[in-house]
Amino acid sequence: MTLVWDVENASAGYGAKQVLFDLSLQQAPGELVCLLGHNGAGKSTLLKVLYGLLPARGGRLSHNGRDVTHAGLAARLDAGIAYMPGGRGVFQQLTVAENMRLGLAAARVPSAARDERLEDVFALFPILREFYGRRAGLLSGGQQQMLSLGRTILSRPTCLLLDEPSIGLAPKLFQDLLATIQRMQRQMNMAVLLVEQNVHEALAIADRAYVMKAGRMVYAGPPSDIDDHAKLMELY
Amino acid sequence: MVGYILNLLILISISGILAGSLNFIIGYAGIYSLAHAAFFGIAAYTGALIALHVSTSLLIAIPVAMAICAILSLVISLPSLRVRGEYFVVASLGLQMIAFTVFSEWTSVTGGLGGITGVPVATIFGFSLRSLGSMLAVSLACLALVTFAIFALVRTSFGRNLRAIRDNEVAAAAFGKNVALTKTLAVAISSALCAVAGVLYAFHVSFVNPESFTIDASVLVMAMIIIGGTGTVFGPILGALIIHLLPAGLTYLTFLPSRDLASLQQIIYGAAMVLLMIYRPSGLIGRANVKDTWSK
Amino acid sequence: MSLRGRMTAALFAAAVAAFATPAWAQNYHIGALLPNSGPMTQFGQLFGNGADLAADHINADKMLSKPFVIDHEDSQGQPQPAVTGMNKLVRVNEEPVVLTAQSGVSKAVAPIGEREHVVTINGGGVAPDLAKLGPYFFNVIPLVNYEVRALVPYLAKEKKFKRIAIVYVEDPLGEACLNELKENAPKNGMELVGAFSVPSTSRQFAPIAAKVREVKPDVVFVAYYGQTMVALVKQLRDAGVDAPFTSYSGFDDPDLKALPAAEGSIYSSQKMDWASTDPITARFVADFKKKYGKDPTFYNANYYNAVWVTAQAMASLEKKKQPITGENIRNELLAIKTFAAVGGKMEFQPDGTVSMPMQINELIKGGSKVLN
Amino acid sequence: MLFLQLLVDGLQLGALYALMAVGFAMIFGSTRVFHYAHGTTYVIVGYLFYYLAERLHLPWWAAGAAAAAAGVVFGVLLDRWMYRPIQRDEGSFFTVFVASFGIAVVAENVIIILFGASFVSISTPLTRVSDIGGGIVVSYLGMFSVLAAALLFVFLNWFLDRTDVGVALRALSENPDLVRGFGLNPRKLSQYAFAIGSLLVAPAALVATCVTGLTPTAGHRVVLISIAASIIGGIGSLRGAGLGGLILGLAESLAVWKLSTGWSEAVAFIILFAFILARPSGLFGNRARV
Repeated sequence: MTLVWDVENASAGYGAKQVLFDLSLQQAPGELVCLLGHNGAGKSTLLKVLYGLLPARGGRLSHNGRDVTHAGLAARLDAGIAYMPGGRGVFQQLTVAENMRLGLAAARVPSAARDERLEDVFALFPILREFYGRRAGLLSGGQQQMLSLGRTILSRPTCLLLDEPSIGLAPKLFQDLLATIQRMQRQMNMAVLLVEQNVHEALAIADRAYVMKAGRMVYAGPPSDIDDHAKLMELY
Repeated sequence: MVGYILNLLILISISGILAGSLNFIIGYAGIYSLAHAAFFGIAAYTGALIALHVSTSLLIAIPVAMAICAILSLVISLPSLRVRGEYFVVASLGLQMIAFTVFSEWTSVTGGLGGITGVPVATIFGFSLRSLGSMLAVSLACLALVTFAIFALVRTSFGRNLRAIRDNEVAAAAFGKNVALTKTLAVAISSALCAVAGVLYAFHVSFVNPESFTIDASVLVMAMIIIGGTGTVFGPILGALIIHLLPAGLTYLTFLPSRDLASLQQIIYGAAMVLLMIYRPSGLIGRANVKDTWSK
Repeated sequence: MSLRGRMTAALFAAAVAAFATPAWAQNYHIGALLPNSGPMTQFGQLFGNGADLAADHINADKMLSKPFVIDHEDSQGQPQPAVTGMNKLVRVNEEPVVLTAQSGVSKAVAPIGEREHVVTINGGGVAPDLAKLGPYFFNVIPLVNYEVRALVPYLAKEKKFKRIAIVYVEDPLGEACLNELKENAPKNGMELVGAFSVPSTSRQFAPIAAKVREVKPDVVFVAYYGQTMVALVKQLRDAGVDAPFTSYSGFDDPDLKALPAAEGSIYSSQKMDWASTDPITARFVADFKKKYGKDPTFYNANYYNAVWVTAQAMASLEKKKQPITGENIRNELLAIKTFAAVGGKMEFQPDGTVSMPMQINELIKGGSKVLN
Repeated sequence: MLFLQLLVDGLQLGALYALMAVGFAMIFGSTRVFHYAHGTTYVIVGYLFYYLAERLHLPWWAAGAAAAAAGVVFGVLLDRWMYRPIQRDEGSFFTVFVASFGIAVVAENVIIILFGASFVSISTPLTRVSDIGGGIVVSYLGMFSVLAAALLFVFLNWFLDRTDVGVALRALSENPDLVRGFGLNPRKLSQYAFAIGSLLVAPAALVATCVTGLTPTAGHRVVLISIAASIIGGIGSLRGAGLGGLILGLAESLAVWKLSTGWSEAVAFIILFAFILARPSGLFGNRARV
């Protein structure tokens, strides 16, 4: 079986500061993997390296059997990788429609196919159809996250990188969002790599889990093994 | 011959003061002002008017000009400091434009485009600075004093606050630093130090008119510290040296066609600015790792 | 290399460069501090051409015992570069005489000339405040006051203009024109119907044109200089100002002569009869055409004259076996007082200005003709 | 009557100012490049137009189109070969600015060597005014200025609202990092910004070559006006920059209605100063982001 991600000994950093050290990570197709760790452990950095926002300084990234270590953003989008940034993931000054349009443009979806893609997203997030013409900055935090996630799947990715979708969400809304993510993963057979702070909720839906500490992998295995406070604390 | 070198050295000292005072806010506080020539001009006019109507003593002209520049900088910079980063640059550029208009239109005080002529020779403790040597000695002393003042200032807690603001304004504010007050003070100090250069300039050239205080002058000072290296004590002085020696040196390249010599000079000078910015943006003696503090 | 090492090296390089100048003693030198770059470049070339031609003639005539050389420095038309250039000419090259131009530059360098006893000669600026720049400052061009006084009666009597408006730059030159007009127009039975100042940085004159049209003048005096005057004339004409233009000698500008909008304009200048048989003028005109392939202008002639009278003073000093210093040249210029020069006799006043007869010209297609 | 005439003149001037300012604001807003050489683009377009039309006697439309195209190429090449390398290594806003200024100095002096320092202008009867009734006079080129500005603004509106690139450029001005997060290439986008921004300065350059004449140093003023208009309109707002330009043009013209003509330039700066003091974020500006 070809792995969606096969990362070997990746390292990366900003300027003189190294953030990731000799990381390895594997993900199977359709698998929901969650990536845990403290703030500053390097989880978001790893997602950026996978998506191509930050170059890997060492190691090898293999996606669906192809070496993408030095591939550009566009090539990775074409390969089916999509990324939902942490924090504010939508353009506040643009309308919902315009945010979606940029998602379609980035994925180079021809105009004839655009309506169909939009319908897919509306099916998952009906609220976006309702607020289609509204400025994204006027949406609530939860709605903005839905827009951000909806935008991400416009390219019909086979591999989704999610950076803390829970930020700014009330617990109830977050539960809903996770449910949606899980549904998407099942329906579209997407591999999802989820970076999360809400450990228990994330572990509940994950097929497998990784834990990072200070830029290194300290655990890889089934979520059930670490879904226990004491064990997790040990790793953290 | 000696006179020529002395004259050049005086101009370099004055530019060194100017560049040093600008470096104080750019290099240590991260405030990119393009209005420095405006304050230089205000000081030069103040110096010229005091010399003509009150006293030729540098010990009177310099403190008065420093006070006026500091006060004006407070009035003008307070609202501008409300905007940050690039926005401040643009706002300061606007101030520079206005200052030039005032210099050239407020004829009753500034003499308009004709300027103020016949500024008398400066004196200090009653000693006349008629000779270039004595003028140079005073200019160098001022340069040393200003440089030392900046050197000392950035090592106080005020200086540390400035650098904290430069590196991360939000964090500095979160730590309870009064960002607006610190920045305003920094601009006032910088303007006051710049006034020293303005007064010396007015006395040395003995002629003041608006054309010396244009946006080009502001950019030239900026170029000095960028070429020399921001946030360093001697970078601005080195930059002033280079900017003055480059055109002076070029005039000795006699093989260049004379008709276009002036234009060629400017071309070399402009190209040098471009190439330096591309290949050595931290300046000739800049900090080794400027990335963290310079990038947005 | 340490910082101090670098700075020492740079200084040393500058000093070497500065000292590596040719031996000066073999030649006589004077300096020319003209706008060779910047917005006044066009004039800098006019000035320089005239001066260079005079040097050619002086050497050809062997007027002096040593070759005569003019060292050019660029003033950029601005005070600060001018002061630097002046210092170089005066303190490095030790020139006894420096040619200059324009009010701003002249005012900036005159104090240096006075301090160092260097004769400074202006042949281009006509602002009245150039008369007050000290004992070492000479003008070989009549200042604008004299021009307006000669021009206004002609406009009133010969052209029968009744209503005159002025568009002027806010500087000593523009204000002098305005004041002379205020005084002289009523004396000659003309009414000054409007005075419109132009900020020195402005390039957009349509609003001024609207104001000028509003006062319906018979003739419009433009008191400006350089390229901006060209733009001003063109834009006023384009924007519907149909009255003829009139101006001072600054109008004698090749760009204006090439400008259709300026055709028919009347302007004053010092008297200059190019067709004169006077040998100095005839030789100047012929050789100028030969050397530069075009007709000379007043400016060429003025700088020719500036150099010419300087060399005469030097020759006279040589004869008297006196050293060629700025101080001696100054005294000699005032002692000789009257010179035969291009365009006729030139007489220095004790204040360093020159009085010359005036003439009125009209711009015609591609050139100018003398009206009186 | 005078007022109406001044209003008409001010509109023509303001239309061109608006275009220059929007071009500058577009580049500054979406790329954060303080494009001082915007004025150089103006000068290059103008001189090339002059050279092609007046010296090579090309038909005016061909000369104008070629000159405008050259301006676009100049802007894009500067972005690619100068601003990008600097921003990649250093990212300093000011380094970019100084380099841009250096380019302006170089270009200015190359033009002086090639064409001389004095005015060049194209003589055309189109600059002569004719009476459109009531003593109000307008030239064909004046009408062209207003028309060109109107058409370009309609185009710009359409482009920014209805095309992928236009929307992406607005996104770029809001948050360049997020643009990459979306998988778009900010570098490519910034080339579009430079192309369009440079194109917008072309009409002003073409008209100026005929109406006011052109000097190698004219570029500085273009930048000053653009910056002033951007401040008045609010930095980051294209609509604001356009309106700012229009206000400056109108103010420059209308100032002489009651005041002495000497005030026409200063009034623009006084408005600018008032904005800096009272409303530094301009008409439409967001408060500066941290």
